[in-house]
Formats: sequence, structure tokens, C-alpha cells
Amino acid sequence: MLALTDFLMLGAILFSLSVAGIFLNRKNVIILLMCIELMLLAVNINFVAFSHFHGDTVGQVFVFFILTVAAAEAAIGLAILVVLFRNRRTINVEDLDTLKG
Amino acid sequence: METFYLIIVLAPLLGAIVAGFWGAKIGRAGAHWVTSSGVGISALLSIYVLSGFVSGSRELFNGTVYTWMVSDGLNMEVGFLVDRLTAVMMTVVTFVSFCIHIYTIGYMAHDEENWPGGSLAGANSYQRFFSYISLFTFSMLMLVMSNNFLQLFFGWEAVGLVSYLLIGFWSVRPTAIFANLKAFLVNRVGDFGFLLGIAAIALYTNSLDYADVFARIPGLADTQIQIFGDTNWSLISVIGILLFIGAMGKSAQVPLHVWLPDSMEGPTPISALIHAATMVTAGVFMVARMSPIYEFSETALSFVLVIGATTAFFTGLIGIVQNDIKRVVAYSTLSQLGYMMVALGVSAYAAGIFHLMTHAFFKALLFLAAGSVIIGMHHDQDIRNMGGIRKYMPWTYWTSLIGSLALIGFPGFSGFFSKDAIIEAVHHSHIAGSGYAYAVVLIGVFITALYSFRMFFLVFHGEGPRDSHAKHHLKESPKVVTVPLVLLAIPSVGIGYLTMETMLFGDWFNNVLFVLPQHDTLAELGKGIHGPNSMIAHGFMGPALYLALAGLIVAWFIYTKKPDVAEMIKARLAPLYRALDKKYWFDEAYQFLFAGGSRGLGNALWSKGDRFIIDTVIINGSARTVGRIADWARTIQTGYLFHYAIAMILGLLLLLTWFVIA
Amino acid sequence: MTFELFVFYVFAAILVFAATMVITRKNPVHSALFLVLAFFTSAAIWLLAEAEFLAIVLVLVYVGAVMVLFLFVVMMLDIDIATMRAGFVKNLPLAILIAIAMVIEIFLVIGSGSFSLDQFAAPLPLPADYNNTASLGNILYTEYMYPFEVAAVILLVAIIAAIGLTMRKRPESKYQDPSKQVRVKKGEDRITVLKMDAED
Amino acid sequence: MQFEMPSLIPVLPELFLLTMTCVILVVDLFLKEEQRVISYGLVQISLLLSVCIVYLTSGAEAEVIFYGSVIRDPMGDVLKVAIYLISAGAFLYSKDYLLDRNLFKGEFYVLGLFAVLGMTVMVSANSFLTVYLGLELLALSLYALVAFDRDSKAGSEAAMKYFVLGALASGMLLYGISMIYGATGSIEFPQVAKAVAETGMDNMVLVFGLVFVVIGLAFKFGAVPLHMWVPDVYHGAPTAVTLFIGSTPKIAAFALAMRLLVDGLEPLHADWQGMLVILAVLSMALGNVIAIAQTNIKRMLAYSTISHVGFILLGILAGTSKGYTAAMFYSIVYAIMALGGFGIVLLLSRRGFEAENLDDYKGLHDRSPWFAAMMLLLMFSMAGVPPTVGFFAKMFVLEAVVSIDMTWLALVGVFFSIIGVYYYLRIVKLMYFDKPTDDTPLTAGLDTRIALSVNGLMMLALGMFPAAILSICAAAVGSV
Repeated sequence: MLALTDFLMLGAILFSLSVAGIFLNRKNVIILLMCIELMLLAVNINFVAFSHFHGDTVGQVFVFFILTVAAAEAAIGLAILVVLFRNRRTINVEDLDTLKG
Repeated sequence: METFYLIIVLAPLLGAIVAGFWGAKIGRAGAHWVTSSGVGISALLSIYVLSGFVSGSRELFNGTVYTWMVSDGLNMEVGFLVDRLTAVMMTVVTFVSFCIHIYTIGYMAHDEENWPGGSLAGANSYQRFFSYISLFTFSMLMLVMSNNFLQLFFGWEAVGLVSYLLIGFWSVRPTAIFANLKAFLVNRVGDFGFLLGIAAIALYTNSLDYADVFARIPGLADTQIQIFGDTNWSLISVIGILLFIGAMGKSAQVPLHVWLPDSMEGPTPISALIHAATMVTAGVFMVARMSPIYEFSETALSFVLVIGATTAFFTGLIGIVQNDIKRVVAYSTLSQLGYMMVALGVSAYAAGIFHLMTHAFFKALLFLAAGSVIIGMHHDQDIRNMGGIRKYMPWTYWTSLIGSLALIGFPGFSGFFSKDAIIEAVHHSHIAGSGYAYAVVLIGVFITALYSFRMFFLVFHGEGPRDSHAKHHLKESPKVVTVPLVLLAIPSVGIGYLTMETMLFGDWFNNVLFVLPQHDTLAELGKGIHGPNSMIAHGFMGPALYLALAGLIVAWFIYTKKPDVAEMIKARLAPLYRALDKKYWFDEAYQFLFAGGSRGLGNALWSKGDRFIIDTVIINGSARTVGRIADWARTIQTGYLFHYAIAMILGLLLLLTWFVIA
Repeated sequence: MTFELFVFYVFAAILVFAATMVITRKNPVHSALFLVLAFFTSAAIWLLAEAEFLAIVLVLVYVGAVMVLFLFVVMMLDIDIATMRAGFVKNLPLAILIAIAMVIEIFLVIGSGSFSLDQFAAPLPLPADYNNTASLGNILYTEYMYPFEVAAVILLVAIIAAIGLTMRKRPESKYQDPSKQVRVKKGEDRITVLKMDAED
Repeated sequence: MQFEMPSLIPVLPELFLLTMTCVILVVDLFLKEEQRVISYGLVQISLLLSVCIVYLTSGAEAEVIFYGSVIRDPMGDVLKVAIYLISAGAFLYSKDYLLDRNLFKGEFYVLGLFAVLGMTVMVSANSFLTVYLGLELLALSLYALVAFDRDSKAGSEAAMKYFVLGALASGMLLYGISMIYGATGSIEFPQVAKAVAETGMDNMVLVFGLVFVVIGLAFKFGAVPLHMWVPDVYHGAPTAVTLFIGSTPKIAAFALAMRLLVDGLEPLHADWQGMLVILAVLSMALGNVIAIAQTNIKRMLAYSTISHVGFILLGILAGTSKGYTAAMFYSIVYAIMALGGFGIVLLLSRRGFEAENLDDYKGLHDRSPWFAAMMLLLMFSMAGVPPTVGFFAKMFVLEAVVSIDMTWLALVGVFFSIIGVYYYLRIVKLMYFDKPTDDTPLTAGLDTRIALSVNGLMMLALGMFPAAILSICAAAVGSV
């Protein structure tokens, strides 16, 4: 039978992959944004699974809101990205180092 | 009612703030008007309060104005306790302060001459001075009107602060800076004891409110505590002595008296207001206020008595050999403070407060008169250069005479009643040390008369000033100086006669000062005395009066008739003279012990190693190390997003490992 | 192994593969497309968990709108892909290490039995006439009215922010800005009078 | 399903502010450039009216509405009032700055008000869902505000960093929330607390979820090691935005901590206390030490923020009502201090010139003795020199820590705040003892001058009468 643990493990792997992705990617901010989407997906899988096994819909409602917020977040993130690109002509993560120390 | 008392306290503060912050804007006249009217309002209202108590229409007030904070059940509040003792103190403080405000207008009129040209600190010094003395009045009122130990301590420190500011007022003079430092250091010793005393009270009674503490003290009378090893100490004695150490600092009792004579480096109005009339009597007021504590410890009372008597006698002796007009008055102040402490020591609290009051008037008068002479002499303070000033400054002369007579306790003058009451109270006391104290205060009377009139005759009688230039310029001081002299001369003469009955023997201090029946020396004394005239008559039967007259006559004889006698005595008693002239080497001893001692220690250590360890390693080293760590640590902030992310993730992993897995 | 479990594992494997591709591709367009794949597979997994409505929303909203936005931006920005992979291998070991540490820690917790079938029995399949959308809608507009409104505000913020940050008039077109002209101050902005010594 | 329309009175402040924000958004469209000050006026009026509405709808009893999503209690009311007032101050200070840089736009105020709204939603949240949405509303508005100066390279860089790290942190927070939901089966704080108390403390999953929640929370606070965004964002953002980010969000973060940790996860106190100890010690140490090496005042104040956060965490981790009171007092006082500190930075900046370097403060006393004195008070207060209010804020926190027998922690706090005194006093030294490098007169409107003076003098006044705010905080916390 499909157990709760299976879903959670899947979520955990996705979560770890997205974390690794944020660290791994030093060239392209867009991929960082995608990693964040991936991380939210991991969380959503957790919520859907818990909701299924608890037999209530609260978890699904939460996912609904996370999706909404993630969409808004993506919009703002991309807007900032565009501004950044216009100012610097690059979206290389390694070039974002004028503020430090 | 609260608002009414708040006005009394806040009016001087308001004046101080206005004159302090906007001194440059409102100018000199603005500054002295705003501060004088603030203090004037307080003085009028204080007199109104006092008259209310006299007529019996005013009730005791004890209330909290503002709860500052509550910590572990300990209430820290601002509150007022206004009873008859407070009313007397308020009136004395505000009245003297008001006189001094007016006097300062004349005294500081040419203050810019005291500063080198272009000195930044000298800018608006006039306004600043007024701001300080008003601030002092506020602080002193906070101190005397307090109903709890916290506010008492606040006032205690605040008057100290203003006192430091004013001693060092002429900050371009190295002597003023030195005196300032000395006052600061010596008072820290006293404050340390005071703070420990308050802490002990808070610890054992869990309250800072006077009424609560006093209610709990009888229950603690038998409590013993262990401080060092297994020796038992009576808690009340420890508290009493600790608090008194604070009073010794503030009221300049031996051996913490060394700062007061040096404090004369400050402008004369300050010497009158702070270092004679009010602040230095804070210790006396405090002990009287704490009478419900002191009454339960004869040890503490004896301690107070012996210290007071020693101060009264030995500092008076020094007064005889001083040549600086202000220092003579300063030593006389020390001696009189000793008298007040003696009164407290024999539980004659009322007599102590009574002497405090009369002394405030006549000593302020004497100081202001000295200041008037100094103005006339163009800031020459050496009495050997003076003489014959009587002709030039009649107002100053007559008021000085009144002040000096009051000081030596001439019958009918205010000082007579207060000093005689103290001496007689000591006579009736039986606690340890009272025999020594009685002998000492009696001789003290002779000495007081001697130094007071030595100064009086040297300044006002005899040949004119040696310096003909000075003579040429000598003239009576302006009205703003002489009017306060007259204002102060009136109570110096009459206040004793008018109030002694009620204050000493009447019910004025009932429920305010607490005296155990077995200690009640004043009641015993009161049996034989009915009214002021009876007290004067009684005075003629005791030795004190004759000693005072003897002192006066000796002074007259030596310093006007046979000046060479003084030289002869000086030669005969050379060692004693040296001891007095050097003030018993207290300053030298302290210099040696504390300043010199540490210097010797420093020399004893290998100086290079010392310098290396202290300067290089600890001071510079730690600063440099922190700086270096800071420089290194900021490189953690690389500016790279992925490093920031990994810091977050590592933080997460750290907490996970620590709290979940482990 | 039941059919359900088999389907789950297949989709899970595809999902993990897609996610790995997302973070390792050098071309952001590829990454985005793998992310789309990841969303599709997880939508399928959500169907297994009987969250039909969310599965549809994920495909429609996420794949249909958000990912398209991503692709749009990727293509709009003129990015030099050639330099994109330098230093990638250098960081790989640490990244793998961190990911593995993370996975192990999480597995230790969720694999400890708290979420096993003994604790959480697999729920019975819901009746055929059960309407996931209706039941979600029922509570969304009643119990969760307040969060719903807040979410609406969040979307409004996103609109304002995105427009405010990115909308601009083309800089190369010449035009006058009257408000700027009006606000020029006399001395400092317009002209500076230089005092110079007359040369001999 | 029966649906009962809940009473809207308890959320009236939020509703009002939302309505007004939308009104401003629309009104602003029809305003000419030179009439833009009308929007500004509307913003201030709405904030002040919101304060009044909070006052009118307040009450000693806590009310839970919207099926457990929202709670209105005295703590929330007090924090909301503080947020409204301090935000109003922030908008006031930034007006001249924005005008000088062509940033005086309606969107700034609309986004700012949405951020305020987000904070108040957090403050009155009663479930993980509401908290999360409030948090995102705040965060998204702030991301946009940081990038608000579209032509600033530093601004867009800061915004990007803030965005990525913020999204990462909220992902972690959500992961934690999902675990807690899984373990307890609820997302409403009272039910969660009940379930946690029943399942017992040794539930590994709960602690696991808690770690993620604490991490998300620590990011919002800017506690070490989740502090990296703070200096870069403070530095890169336009100073007007830095002022805003530096002040009220600390109050919101405190509310977040109270709601999550105390309302929701109180039974796990022993666990989160340990975590907060680590974060607090690291924050106080790193913040105070790195601040010494800074030459840019915005960065310096950013590191100083980190160290202050350490102190706020100390108060929270005490876990007693005394500790919560102290932390609440500290966060409100800190917001006021930061407002004043950045207000002075704004005051010294002018068109084409940012007073960002410490050297720009040289000889301020000669240029303006009054504002030098105000800065002195603010620096003293941040350093914790008596009798300014900063001293009492620190003292109350330390007292709370000592009273739970963690004296060593208090000593650590004292040690690092002594190190911290150095860099605050360095500013004082620069202002009073160095010669000014430029002597341009300060150009600021009367409103800014008055507000800054009040702000500076408050340091002293609140120091004299700390009980005024402390008793309010104590009463508010007592109801939790």
C-alpha cells in the first residue's frame, strides 16, 4: 500500500535537490527562481499527502494558497530580474557582489 | 496637592532648562530672571507650606507621584513626603537659594574676566551658572521631599553632580580641576557606602519606601548578619553605619572632609549655597530622616557622635591658621557640621536640624559677606592683605558682625540657641563617647570664637589694606549684593529666638523624628527651660557662653592690640602650627596612600613589563584584536548569494543535527 | 506491489529526474521545460492522493501561466549561455554533500515510523460522487474567507510591483517631461555661474 | 454547510487600511505630478485613522473570528498601533528624500501601506495560514520597495538577493509548517498547541518541524546565520526604504515569534529556547563585532540591528511573561531608535548626495548642534547608555534572562554590548570632535525637523519614564 512515508520521502528529495540547486547555480539567477518553485512544490507534496492521510481538506486549502502566493512571487521575482538585467546587463549570480563586507 | 508640590520642585528645574538650553537666546537678563523667578515661586510656596504646618492647617502628605518601575515586587517610584521636617528644609533651601540667585547677579556680573579671551567654555558662562544653581535647587528639593530611598539617592547624586560642575566651573584653572577631581573621588567613597546601605535595606525589608522600611525596622532590631567570617554584626548597625558613610562624604566629616576646603575654588555664591548652607547638610538631614533606623542601634549612634565630635574640634583648629578668607569660613563650616552630627549622635535630632537651619542662614550670610569683601578687594582672598575695610563697606561690616556673633553663639542670636541645645544635650547623654564629645564641643566653642573673630578683626579693623591701589578702589558692593546680606542677617538674628521653643521642646517634630525614651536627651534638657529668655538665662549658668566670650576677647587682644603675640605663639608652638597649617597631613597621606601607593606599586613592578602587559596587550591589544576579528569576520559577508544561501542551509542543518538527531 | 504503488514510483522517479535536470542544465530554457515536466508528474501524483482540483490547477495555472512567464523572461533577456557553466564541477561535490546530508536528516525523522502505515492507515477511497472541487470551494469561501482576501491583496501587490518595476517609456525616444522642467530650481539645476579671472 | 457571516468589527483596522490603500491607488492615477502630495497626505491620514480605529475597537478580551483565522487581542492592538505610528514616521522622514530623487510616486506609498497591512495581518494571525499570508504580503511589498529606485544598480542587486533568500526562507518555513500540520492535523494555533501538549514533547517530527519554523522566523528577524541579507539590503536599498525595513518589520517579527512559538508551540518551549539561545548568542557576537569594521553607516546600522535582534531573542527565549514583555518593549523601542537613526541619515542626505559614509558625520556638531545632539541621544540609546531608553530595554531583557537562571547568557549579552558601545561612540566622536568635511547647511522641512526632534528626545523621555510603555507591554503580554 502507498504509505504517507512515500510521499514525504519524495518531498524530502525534492526539497534537498532544490536546496542543492540554489547552492550549485552560480551563473544564472533564473535557475535560482526555478529552484524556489521546486522547493514550494516539495512543500505542496507534503501538504497534499498529509491532507490525504488526515482525511481533511485543510492541507489542500493551504496548497491552494501556496500556489497563489508562488505565482505572485514569481511575478515579482521576474520583475526584479528584469530590472536587474536592465541595470547590469547580466544575471550572473557571481557578478552580484558589489554589496559585501 | 501633588500638583502643588510638583510646582515647587519643577519651577527651578524649568528655569534651569530654559537658562541652560536657550541661554544664548534669552541673554543674561533673561537667564537670571527666569531662574530667579522659578526659585522665587518655590520659596514663596515653601513658606506657604511651612506656615500651613505652623498654623496646623496643613496635613502630612505622603504620596506617589509616578511609578517608575516595578521589579520583583520592589516598587521604584517618585513620591513626596512632606511633613514638618521637610517643610523646614524646603524653606531653608529655597529661601537661601533665592537670596543667592539675587546675589549672583552682582557677583558674576563680570564673569567674562575670569576666562581667557575666546575661550569656548567661557561663552555664556553667566547663563550657565544660573542654570546650574537652579538645577541644584531642584535636585536638593528632590532629595529632601523624597518619600523613598531611590529618589533620595537620585537627589543625593544629582546635588553631587551639580556640585562637581560648579567646583570646576572655572575650568581653565588647574586648581579648580584638581579640586573638582578630589571632590569627585572622595564622594565616591561615601556614595559606595550609601549605596550598600540602601541595598541592605532593600534586601532585608524588600521595600524602598520610607514608611514601609521604618515599619519593618523594629522587627529587624535583633537580626544578626555575617559579613566576614563568623563574626555577627547587628543588621541595623551595619545599615546605619553604611548610610552614615554616605553622609560623611556629602557632609564632609573626618576623614572624608578633605574635599570641602578645596571646593572653595568654585565661585563664592556656590560656596555659600552648596558648600555651606544646603548640600553639605544633606547628610545631617538624612540621618535625622532615618532616626527610626538609628534609634535601634547605639553602635551607629556612637559612631556618628565620635566622628562628629572629632570633626567639630579638629577642623575648627585648622580654621585658626588659615589666611584665605573663604577657607576660614569653609573650616568653620566643617566644624559646625561636626556639631550637627554630634547632636544626631546623642539622639537630639531636633537640635541637629535646628542648628542646620540657623547655620544655613548665618553661614550663607558669612560667605556672601566674604564674597562681598572679595569683590571689593578685586578677587584677592588673603586676609593678611586686608584690614580697615569697615569704613569702606559698612553694610558688609555690620552684617558680618551679625553673622559672626551668631556663629559663636552670642546670647540671643540664632546660633546661641542651637549650639547651646547641642552642648547641653551632649551633657545629658549617656551613650558611649558622650564624655569625649562633651569635652570636645566645649573647647570647640572657644576655638569657634577665636577663628571667627580673628578673621573679623583682620578684615575689618586695624590698618587699611597694604596695597594702596586696592584701597583706592575699595567701595561698598552694589545693591544686589547687600540686599541678600540684609535678607539673611534678619533670620540670623531672630530665627532662633522665635522658633526654639517649638522646634526643640515643642511638639513640632512629633511623629516626624523618632526618639526612644531612653535616648531622649532633649526632653530632659527641656525640663529646666521655659521659653527663649529662660534659655538665655540658663546659658549664663553654663561654661559655653564664657568660653565663647573668652575666645572673642583673645582674638580681639591678639589681632588688634598686640599682633606680635600671634607671631610669638606661632614660634612657640611651631610643631602644632605646622600640623594645623598642613591640615594634619590628610592630603599628603591620601596622596601617598592612594596616588603615591599605586605609583610605587607601578614602579615596583618591572615598568617595561607593566607597560607591555597593560598597554600593549590588554588595552591596545584587545582593541586591536577586536578590530582584527571584525576585519576578518566581515569577509564572511562575501556578497555572493550562494554563500548566503549556504549559510542559511548550514544553520538549518546545525539546528537539525543538534536538536533532532542528537 | 499494487498498481497504485507502481504508478507512484514511476512518477516519483520521473519527478526526481526532472528536478535533477532543472538544477543541472546550463540552458535555462531546458531547465524551464524540465520544470514543466516536474509539475506534470507531480500533478499526477496529487491525483493519486485524490487532490484532483489542485492537480488541475497546477497544470493550468503553473504550467500554463507561470512557466510561460519564465520562458518569456528567459527569451526576452539576452543571456550569454556559453559562460554559464564555468566552475560548475567545482561546486558539485559540496552541493551533493549538502543535499545528501539534508536528505539523510529528513529521512531519519520521517522514516522513524511516525508516518508509517501503522500510524496513518491508508484512507479508504472516497465515494464516487465526492466532488473535490465543490468541497474545497465550500470551505474556501466560508472558513477561509479571510486568508482568501489576503491572497487577493497579495496578487494585487504582485501586479502593482511588476508594473511599477518594469514598465517604462523607451529611453531612446525623445520626449519632454514638463514636471521635471517645472521643478528645476533656479540656481543649482539650470545653470552654474562660474567666476573666472579675466585672462590678461 | 451553514455559513455565518462573522463580525467584521475586530478586523476593521485592516479593512479600513485596505480600502484606503485601494482609494489611494486609484486617486493617485488622476493626480498631476505636483499634486502627488495629496497621496502622501491621504497615507498619513489613513494611518492615523487606523490608530483611532484600533483604539475604538480594542478591548481587554481576546476575540477569535473568521473560523479561527484571526485573533484580536490586546497584544495585537498595541503592536498595531506601534506599527501604524512608526510607519507614519517613516513616511514622513522619507518624503523629502523621495522628492529629491524623483521617487515620489504613488506606488511607493501603496506598496508601503500593503507592507503595513501585511504586518498587521501577521500581528493578528491565529493560524499558520494567516501568518504565512501576512508574511508574504509584507515580504513581497518589501522586495518591490527595495528595487524601487529602478536605475540603482545597488538597489536591484539588493532586491534580488533579498528576494532569493527570502523565498528560500519562506520555503523552509512552509516545510516546517507542513510537518507540524502533519503531526498535529491542524493549522490553527490553539488546536496545534493542544495537540502538541497531548502528543508530548518527545515527538521528533514536531521538533523537526519546529527547527524549520525557527529558521524561517530567524530569517525574518535577521538573526545569525540567517542575517546575510540584512547588511546588503540595508545598504543597497534607497535610504527611505531602509528606514522602513529597519523599523516596523522588527515589531512584526516579534509578533510572528509570539504567534508561532508562544501561541502555537508553547509546549515545545524547552526546544525552541535552546535554538534561540544559539541564534541570540551568534547574533549579538557577530553583529557587534562586524559593525566595528564598517565605514558605511547604513551597513553599520544593519549590523547593529543584528545585535539588537539578539537581545529581542533573549527576551523571547526566557519564555516567561516577563521575558515577553521585555522583548516587546525592546522591539518597539528599537523600531523607534532605528527610525530616528535612519531619519538622521535622511536628514543629512540631499539631492545628489547620500550621507552614507561615516565621514559624512564629521563635525555635525558644528553644522547643526541640535541634530548632533539628537543623533547623540539615538546613538547612546542604541548603545544602551543610561538614562536613555535603550539602557532600560537592555536591562529588562537581561533581568528576564537572569530570572530564569541563565545568568551566563546575560553576561554574554553585556559583554557584547560593551564591544558594541565602541562603534556607536565612534559616531559621537566624529560628530563632536572632528572638523566637518563639508559645510552645506541642512535642508529639511519643518515637519521633518520637528519629528526628528521628538524622536530624539523620546530616547530621553522614555528613559526617564520607561514604565509608560512597559506597563502597556506588560498588560498586553499578560493577556496572551
